[in-house]
This record gives sequence, C-alpha cells and structure tokens, in this order.
Amino acid sequence: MEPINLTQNTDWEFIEQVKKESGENPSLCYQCGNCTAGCPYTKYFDFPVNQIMRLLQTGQKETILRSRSIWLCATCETCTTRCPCQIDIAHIMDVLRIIARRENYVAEKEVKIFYDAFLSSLKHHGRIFEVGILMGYNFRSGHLFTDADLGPKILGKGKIHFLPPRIQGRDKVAEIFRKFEEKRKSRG
Amino acid sequence: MRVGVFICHCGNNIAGTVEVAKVAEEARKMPGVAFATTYMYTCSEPGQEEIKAAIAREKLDRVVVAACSPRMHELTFRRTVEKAGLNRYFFEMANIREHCSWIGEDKELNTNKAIEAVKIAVEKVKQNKPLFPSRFKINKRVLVIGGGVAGMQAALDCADGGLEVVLVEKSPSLGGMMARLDKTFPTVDCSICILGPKMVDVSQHEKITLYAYSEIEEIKGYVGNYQIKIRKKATYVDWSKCTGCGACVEKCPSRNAYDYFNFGVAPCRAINIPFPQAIPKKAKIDPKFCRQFTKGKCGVCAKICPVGAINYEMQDEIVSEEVGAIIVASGYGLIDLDKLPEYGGGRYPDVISGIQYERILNASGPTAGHIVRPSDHTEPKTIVFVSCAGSRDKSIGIPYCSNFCCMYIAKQAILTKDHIPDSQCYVFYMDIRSPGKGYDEFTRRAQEEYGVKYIRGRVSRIYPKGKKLVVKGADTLLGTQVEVEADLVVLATAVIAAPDARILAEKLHISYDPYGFYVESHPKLRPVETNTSGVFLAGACQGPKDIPASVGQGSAAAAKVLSMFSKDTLESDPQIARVNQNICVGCRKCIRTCPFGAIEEQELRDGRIVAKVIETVCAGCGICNSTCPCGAIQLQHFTDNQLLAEVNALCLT
Amino acid sequence: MSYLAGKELRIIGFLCNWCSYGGADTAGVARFKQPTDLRIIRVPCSGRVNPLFVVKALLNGADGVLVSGCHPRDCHYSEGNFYARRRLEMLKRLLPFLGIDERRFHYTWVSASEGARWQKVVTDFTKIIHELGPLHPKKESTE
Amino acid sequence: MAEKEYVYFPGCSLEASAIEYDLSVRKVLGALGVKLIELDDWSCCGSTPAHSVDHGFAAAVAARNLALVEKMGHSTLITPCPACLSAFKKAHLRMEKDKDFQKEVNSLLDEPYQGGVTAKSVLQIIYEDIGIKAVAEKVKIDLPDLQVAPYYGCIINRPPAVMEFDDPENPVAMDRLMEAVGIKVCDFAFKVECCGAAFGVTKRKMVNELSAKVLAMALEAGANCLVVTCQLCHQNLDLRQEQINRTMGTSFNLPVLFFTQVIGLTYGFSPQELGIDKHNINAEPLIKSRRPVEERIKEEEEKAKAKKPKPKKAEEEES
Repeated sequence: MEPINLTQNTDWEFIEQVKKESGENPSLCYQCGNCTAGCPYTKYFDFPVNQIMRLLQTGQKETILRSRSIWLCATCETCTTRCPCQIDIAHIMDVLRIIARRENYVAEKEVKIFYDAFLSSLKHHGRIFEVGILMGYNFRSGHLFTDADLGPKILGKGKIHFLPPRIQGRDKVAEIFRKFEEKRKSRG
Repeated sequence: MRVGVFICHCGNNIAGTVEVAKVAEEARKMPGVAFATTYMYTCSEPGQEEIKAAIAREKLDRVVVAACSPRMHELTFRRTVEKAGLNRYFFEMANIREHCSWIGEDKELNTNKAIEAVKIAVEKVKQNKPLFPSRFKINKRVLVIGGGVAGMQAALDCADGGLEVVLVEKSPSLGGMMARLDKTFPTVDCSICILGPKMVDVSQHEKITLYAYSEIEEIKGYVGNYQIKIRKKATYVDWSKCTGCGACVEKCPSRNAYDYFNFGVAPCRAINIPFPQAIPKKAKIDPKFCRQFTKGKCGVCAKICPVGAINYEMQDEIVSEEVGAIIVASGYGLIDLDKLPEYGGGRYPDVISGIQYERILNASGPTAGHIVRPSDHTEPKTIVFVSCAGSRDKSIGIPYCSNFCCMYIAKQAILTKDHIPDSQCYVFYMDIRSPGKGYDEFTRRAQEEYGVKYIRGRVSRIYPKGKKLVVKGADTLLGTQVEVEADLVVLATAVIAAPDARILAEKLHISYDPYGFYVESHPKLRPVETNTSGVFLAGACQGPKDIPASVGQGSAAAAKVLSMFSKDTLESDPQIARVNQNICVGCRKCIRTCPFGAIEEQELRDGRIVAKVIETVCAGCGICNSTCPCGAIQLQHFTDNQLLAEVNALCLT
Repeated sequence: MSYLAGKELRIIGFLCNWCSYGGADTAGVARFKQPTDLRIIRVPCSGRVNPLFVVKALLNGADGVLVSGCHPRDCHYSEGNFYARRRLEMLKRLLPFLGIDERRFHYTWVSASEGARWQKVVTDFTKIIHELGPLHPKKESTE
Repeated sequence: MAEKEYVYFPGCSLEASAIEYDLSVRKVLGALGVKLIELDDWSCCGSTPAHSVDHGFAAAVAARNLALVEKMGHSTLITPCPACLSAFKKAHLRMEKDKDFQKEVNSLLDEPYQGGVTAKSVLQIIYEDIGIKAVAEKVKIDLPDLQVAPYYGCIINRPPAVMEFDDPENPVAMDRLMEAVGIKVCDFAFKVECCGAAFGVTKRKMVNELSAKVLAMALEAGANCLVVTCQLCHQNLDLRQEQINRTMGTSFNLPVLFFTQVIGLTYGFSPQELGIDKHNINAEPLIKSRRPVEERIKEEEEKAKAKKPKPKKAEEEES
C-alpha cells in the first residue's frame, strides 16, 4: 500500500461532509474492531468496516468511495447494534454509498444495476415487479441467466405475475422521483 | 478602611487572557482601595512576602487577592495576612482564573469580568468582621468502613499508631475481593498467603473492634465527634459460642444456596463458613435457602451443633459507637453477565467472569484449584479471555477503564498454562494497560514465555457449537475476522461502584461521581480526603484500583487521621450561625429547619425565649439564616449584609 | 463601569461552595468555553440563598439570576438543597407578580465533577437571558 | 377477546414470491379476531435501493404510505415484512427528530406526512397486542414431529433504538409464540445472523454461503425446521436451498416455514390454506402427523404422574 502523506492527502472537507450528512461523529471510533468482528460481510469486503471508519477518520475519500465494501454492506445493523461508542456505523456506510453514487464511483456494478432495476420498477409501477426487475437486471448486467434455475420453482407454484402490478398511485410515486431529480439538478 | 488588592498573573494562566495591569488600575479607583498591584506568582513565597510588606508599608487593614479559585489557595493567603497581623477573615479572594481567564479567549470580556470579580471581593471584604475560632476536644477513635485490603491496612496503621479502631465489614468475613484471588500480579505470589496474616493481625489487635456481617445504619455528628449506629445482621448463629468446627455445614440438607463468596461458581449449604481462612471463622445461616425458614421444619444444624450456638430466633442488633474520624474503604462491584447479551448474557455456563475464574483457580475454591468447565467438569484446553467486557463501553454507560483487568488476565493466562501445560490461551484486547512497576514486563512474559496469543480486537459474539463456544472477534492488526473454538471463556467484567455506594455516601455527606465512585477533595493534591472534614477515602470506592494502590491509600488515609488526631483539640470553623438575641422573637423556625439540631431554646432572665446556637454542632450551612423572619440569626462571614454588598456591587452601578 | 453594554447582560449566579462552585472550577480547568456574562457569588449552600437576594438583584439591575447547588440527596449539609428547592420553587411562581419573566430566574444542580454540565448550564441560561433582552433597558447607557 | 382492527401493508413480495406469507398472516389474524384493512393504493416502501440514492428520497417513498394511513384516520400500520417495517420506522423517526428533514421529505410528497403513524410488525402485534395467552387459547392441533429453530433475521429488532421491539441479541418473541402453540423450540444461536439479505440476485455465492451457515447452525441446534418472519430470509433459505447445495456441495433438506404458517397449522388450517405447498422444500413429512391437542395434554399428565413419587434425596437437592 502506498504511504499516505497525511499532510497533503487528508480530505478534511470529506470528513465534514460525511459528518454533516450522517449526523455521526467518526472521531468517536476508537478502533476496537467490534464492527468488523460482527459483520457478516467482512469476508467479502475489500476493506473491513473498522478500516472504512479509519480511512474516514484520516480523510481518505478516494479509497473509501472506490471500495467495494460500501456496496456490499447489507445494512444488517449488527455493527450499529454492538458499537461500544454508539456510532450508527450502518448509517455512515449508507451515506458513503450515497456519496459514491452521486459522484459516480461505483465499485460494484451489479449491485448498482440491480438497485436501478428495482428503482425503475418502483418508478413505473409504484410497486415492485419481481420478474421485471430480474429481466431488467439480467439484460443490463449481461448475466442473462441469473437465477433462471429458480424460475420453474416459483412458476409451478403460481407465485409469479407476468404483468406488473398497477396502482392508481403510481403516478404519485413517479412524481416523487421527478421532484427529487429537479431538486438534485437545482442543487447542482 | 484601607483595602489592598493583589492581582496575580499566574504566569500566563491569567495574564494570557486578562489585562492584569488594567484590572489593577481599575481596582485603584474603587472606593476603599488604598493600594493595588500585580504579581507574577502571588502564591509563591516572595509573592506572599510582597503582601506582608505591603500590609505594613501601606497600613492595609483588608486584603483582596485576585488569582485562582479560593478552593485552591484561600487557606494559604489567610495564613499570610494572619502572619502580617490581620485577622485571617479580613481577606477575600477573587477567582479570575478558573471562572475567568480559562473560560474564553476574549481579552476585553475577560478583563472586564476580572475587574468585576475584584469589585465584588472588595465590597465583601469591607463588610468582613474579625472572627476567632474556638477549639473543641476530639474523640480519638476512628471508624473504618470495609474490611478489604485497603480497610484493613488503614485499620492496622491507625491501631499501630495507638488509635482505637472500629472496623465494620458487611460480609461475614474480612478479606474483601483480595481474599478471593488465587495469585497476585506481577509477582504471582499467593494472595491469601500475604493477606491471611493481615486478617489475623486485625482480628487479634487489642485496639481494633471488628463488626463482621454488619452495616452502617446511621451517622450523626461532625469531625471529631461522630455518633455511629451499626446494624449487626442476624447470623442465626451465636458467634460467642460458635467454634467454626463446621459440623453444621457438613450436615446441612439444603445444598443449593447461592455462594456469595464464590460468586455462584458452585452452590453451597444454607449454613456455611465462607472460606477456610475466614475471619471470624464462624457459621452463618442464609434464611433465603435454610429449610427451617423456607419450609418451617428442619433444625438439623441446631441438633448437630456441639455448643448449641444455633438460634433461629435471632434478630438484627443495633450497636452505637462514637468516633472522631471515618475512613471509607467500601470497595467496588462488578457488572452482571446479563449486561452482555452478545456474550450470552449468563445463559452459557462456560462463559464466566474473571472473579469466578479466580475462584476456580484457587486451591481453596469449589474445584480445589482444578480448572474445570462449570458445565461438565471437564478440563478446558482452549481458554479465551475477553478484556473490556463492559468497560470502555458507552452503550452500557461505562465509558471508563476498569484499571486492573489487563493485568489479571495476563496472570490468569499464565496460571492456566501452569495448571494445564497443553492448554492454549487467547486474549482479546484493545489496548494493554500495564503502567505499573514490573507490569509491562509481566504482560510480555505471558506472551513470550507462556505463548499466550494476544489478539488486538473486540469480541463481537460468543455462541455455543456442540460442546465448544465459538468466540467471534476481529484481529484489527490483520484486518480480518477471527474465530476461536473455546472450551471456556473468561470475561473481564467491568468494575462498577459497590451496590450500596450511593446510600452510604448520603449517610456520610460525601459526594460521588456519575458512576457512584466517591469524589476526593482534590484529584491530585488531596487524593484521600473528601470535602467533608473527618471523612477519608481508601481503595476502589474512589475508582477502580489494584492492590498496591489500595494499600497505599489505606496507609495514606490512616496517616491523615493520625496527624489530625496528633492534637487534642480541633479548631472550630468560626463561620457558623450566631443569634442576635435582642432581635430574636423566639419563633423557633431556625430550630425546626436546622439539619444538625445545632440550635436550641434559651430562656433569658427576663423570661424571653430565644434561639441559641451550639457552636460545636453548627456546620455553617446558613439555612437558618435564610429562614429567620427577622434576620436575628446570621451566618458569620456570609451574613445578609455581606452577600447583599456583593449583589449591590454588581447592580447598583 | 458595569457590564460591557451591548456585548453582555448582567447575570448573577449564587453557587454552592461544595458542588457547583467546584463544578465551575472544573469547567475552567478543562478550558470549557463559556459566555462571560455571569458574575459568581459563592455561598456555603444553596440553602443559604435567601429569595430576597434574587428579588433584590433582579429589581436593582440584574437581567437574570442563576442559583446552582448540589444534586438532591447529595447535599454537603444533608438537607440544604431541599430547603433551597422549596423556597426557590415558590419564588419562581411569585416573580410574574413582580412583573418579571420567571425565565430570568433559574435554579439547578451541578456537582463538583460535572464541568461539562456546568458549561451547558451557563451557556443555555445566558442564551435565554439574551433572548429575553435587558430587564432594565434604561440601564443600558450606564458606561 | 375484543375485536382488533389494523391497517395492513402486505408489501410487494407478499403479492408474489411470498404470497403464502400473506395468506397465512390473514388466516391467523382472522382466527385471532383481528380485522385487517389493507392500505388502499399502497406503494413500495423503497427498501435498500432507495436509501442508496438519498435519505430524503427514501423517506419520501416510505412516507407516502404513512401519509395514506394518516388520511384514513389511523395511527398504526402493521406489516409482515421487516424491510418495509424498518423503512417506515426510519423515515418516521428521522422526520420526527429533524424538522428540516421533514420539510425536505414533504416537499417531495403531494400529501405531506405529519408524523402520526407507528409502524409495527405482525410479529409484534401478535406478541404484544394480542398476547401469548390469547394465542395459546386458539390451539386445536398438536404437531409432535416439529422441532423448530426460530430465525428472526437481522432487522426486525435491530437497531434497538429504531425498532423498539424484543432483545436485539437474543430475541424471544417467536420462541414464546411457538412454545405457546405447543411446538418444540431449539436453542438456536444464529437467531439474528444475516442470511445475505437482498444480494440474492447480484451476489448469489455470497448469499448461498451465509444462508448455508444459518441452515447448518439450525441442524446443529437439533432443529428439523426453520421458522422465519421475513420473506427475504425465506427466499434465501428455502427457494435457494438447492442452489446452496449445489454451490456449497451440501445436502440440506430443511423445510422453512413462516411463523404464521406454524401457528395456522396448530389452529387447524390445512397446509394448502396456509400455502405451505408453495414452498420449495417439502415440509409435509414433518407436519404429516397432526393430532388433537387434547392427546398431548393427556400424555403429559401421565408423564407427570409417573414422576410424582420422587426419592426424598432428589427433593432435597432442589431446596
């Protein structure tokens, strides 16, 4: 790992930004490692949670936003529940993910694509249309046959609707998307 | 009236954010001020000489020093002015450091606040009257609360110094926590072997009266003259007869009593003697489990006792003692495992606390020193120690470090290796805190010689898997998760204040911190004193402490008492209430409100009933003063006129 | 000169010598930033504070008065702060009849070890008084 | 028992892949005399994907539903789905705590949410509002072969500050309910360990590995069936169980039932009525033997009688 020049490469604004958006104070963390110890995903992370917290304390924006960890966090709340310093770590991971998405750092394409598929289903139908999402995901991710093996299992059991759900309120939901996009643009 | 004002720079502590020269200049303008100057360190010897000189040179009759908090140096300067021939109460202090120069950077605001602080002091000092302390005799007996190592040390030092000591211990035997330990760090010598002799000395010392299995019921009085009520709890065994032969324990049919001494590692009999070296070595019945009490029939022990000491009718007994000083050494407590649900919350028998493990390691413990798992009595091969189990954990309200866990874990790991050579110990830690003499070498030895594996990270969870316990932690140095499949897990549970610490504090009128630990008079310079004169602290009741520190404090507290008792009389504080009997209408309001019963009726020759203050009893709180409808009773040095002078100094300008 | 017109208001605090006065010391030692308006008068016990002092202060020029003693049941003189509480509660109810906003008078408990709490108490109370503004506008000019 | 009435939010999956959960919830609550009013025109809670975009946005998507509940003049919303629940609770809590946030969220909504709705899980209202006793009273059938490991999943009671229900490390609500309806419950260590959550599609191997651990621990605990309260857990553990066996080379065959299905069975509903036939792993063998509960009671009484004459010694041990 490259030596980090803390004098030049500490991104103080980033630290402040995360503080502000999460309402949490990273300085409370004394690196006990409890989050990493309890996290079901540590094995799959490129940086274990306590190191994400450490990178945050030292203002290593690039490294954090490029990390896969923030996309593989499932918000299972184990870290938040057990943190002896009462830091809402899961919420911080959430904020980091949001910033990464906003600034187009996405280390885990699939996850983002799936989320997008989910959201577009939400946007168009107001509810989630599972088959639609799966097909949308498979198409965009190029993994055409993801979970194709599961199809028959549910099919036989009459669990799948081939037509999306339709609710009157779906335009209202789309409206939320529209207003949010506008706001986002006006904020720049 | 000629007031002299001395403003202290306190190096840069004050001068850094207060224009002391300006303060002096403004002071000179104040009515009654004849002289004002500044000095680098007023509390230094030359500084005090400067004051004395000025008093003589400028013919000053009142002195104001603007410097640090009066809680710091008021006594110092009172002595100074006294040496210069003034009454020591012709002196006031203006706190321009803690309350002024240290609370902000704004020089203009601070300087202005300092000037006003001086002004208040000047107006007050002009109202001051000379006061003269009287002396009163003191009762040279001392009460020691708590028979742990700190309390016993204090008791022995006092007794050897020729004082009569009353030692009150709430459990049935002396020894406290130390008596439960197997070995002590960093020397690994036998705990009871070094403590036992002390216990014997205490019990045999002709100057020490021991009340075991007793608690403090009530404390009345003041420094030099306390009246204590002690509750001797019913043991249902006449200790004057009991020889400690143990026949009753042998035969007791109720085998599932909770063993307080062994922290419930194994059950004990309803009638028991806590441990072989117990002092006094007497039996006691636990009525919660004794079948004579629960079922109303049994009486086995009464039948078996060769000296007929058993007495199921026994009641608590209240005894009174009179002492002149009190040493509090009431010790500490430990959190229960149920505070740690992620570690099983006490549901897994093989997840135990450090003190329980001490009992298992201990030759006189329930397993006779053989290390076995509580669940199936098999010998564990893999033992995991978890430090900071509850300590440094804001989420359960314990942000502080428990002080000695790092060390006893290292000790227990070493002992484990000695007992079971083919065992492997793991220690999960966040920081190794071993600042004492020979301490760090000791924790190193655990790793270097005994191959104890230290893993830097907290344990997130412990769960059973077959006969094993899976300890799921992190190794933050590796940046990975680690798992150990353990046979036994020992949690270094957090140290907390003793269960009844707060209640005792209220009886003693001493203050405690948010966690229930007692607050010393000054964190550095008065570590064993409290703000209540005559009450001293020793050991872990003041905060988590290891044996050497507790013993040290025990001796320190004893020394304080001995020096206080080296005089036959104490100077009474003249800052007490005084009645102007010409104005008093005898309404008795003051008599009713006084918390100390320090005011009594007095009939004058003309038959008028008026209030009269018993000087030695009055503690000087001034409640009577603000209760009196006609201002007849005034708290000296804090009279209505003096306080109003301060108020007016601020308002009517 | 009295307080710095414009910058400060006149706030008087009666502090128990055993707890709150020490708490203020602790706050200072820890260098906790605090507003400078407060002027501290040391008393042996909050029970010594005669409601009359508070009224006099408010009528004669103070914009706010703070009384701080030991936590209930932790009184150095065992009951002093109870008497204080009773009297000062009463006083709080009376102030409006004197045409004084009761928020200008506050009593609370701070122990000698609670430096942080002291900082909060002073800061909050000063803030309230500044929101209420001067009680004696004409006194503004005294400089 | 007094007729209770709740506004009900099934959630998207319960319309499709987890339809059996919805079926069983309606059956059981019906039997317990609870009237469900399905929230009219409800929309998706937003789930994880929404709060990977923006917290205000996520809250808006969830709060739209809460606003609808408010409009109906109700103050409680119940849902079987822990993910929806946590979305609702988080949105509500933060809007309550932070007024600016509330403004921001409401600016995205056509009908603002005032903050008057408490979301609860179906598990919570059965456990707290209806209560063990009432649940036990309705039992008709005994299932002697069933030995369940209650699996709560990560978020139905965590973080405690938000979810305000049961113990975050060792929840017992389902355990108690299962015991109440006469089912043997195993002491299960992985009650709250994560199953892989929403990564089933994108990170299948990861999910398979995590779920495998849960299944393994359930067997370890001596269970022959998992009981769950989350349809996502169910998907990962039941629907993907064969996937797991393939990826991990295991040979699990452990039925996974929704807790409402188990209760339903003891109330005498047929497996079909409760949609148990819709599961991937066949639970039939375990629930085949179903007998009137009276038989068990008789058995137990006999056992008790057999125990009665105890040797004096043993009795002493207890005291």
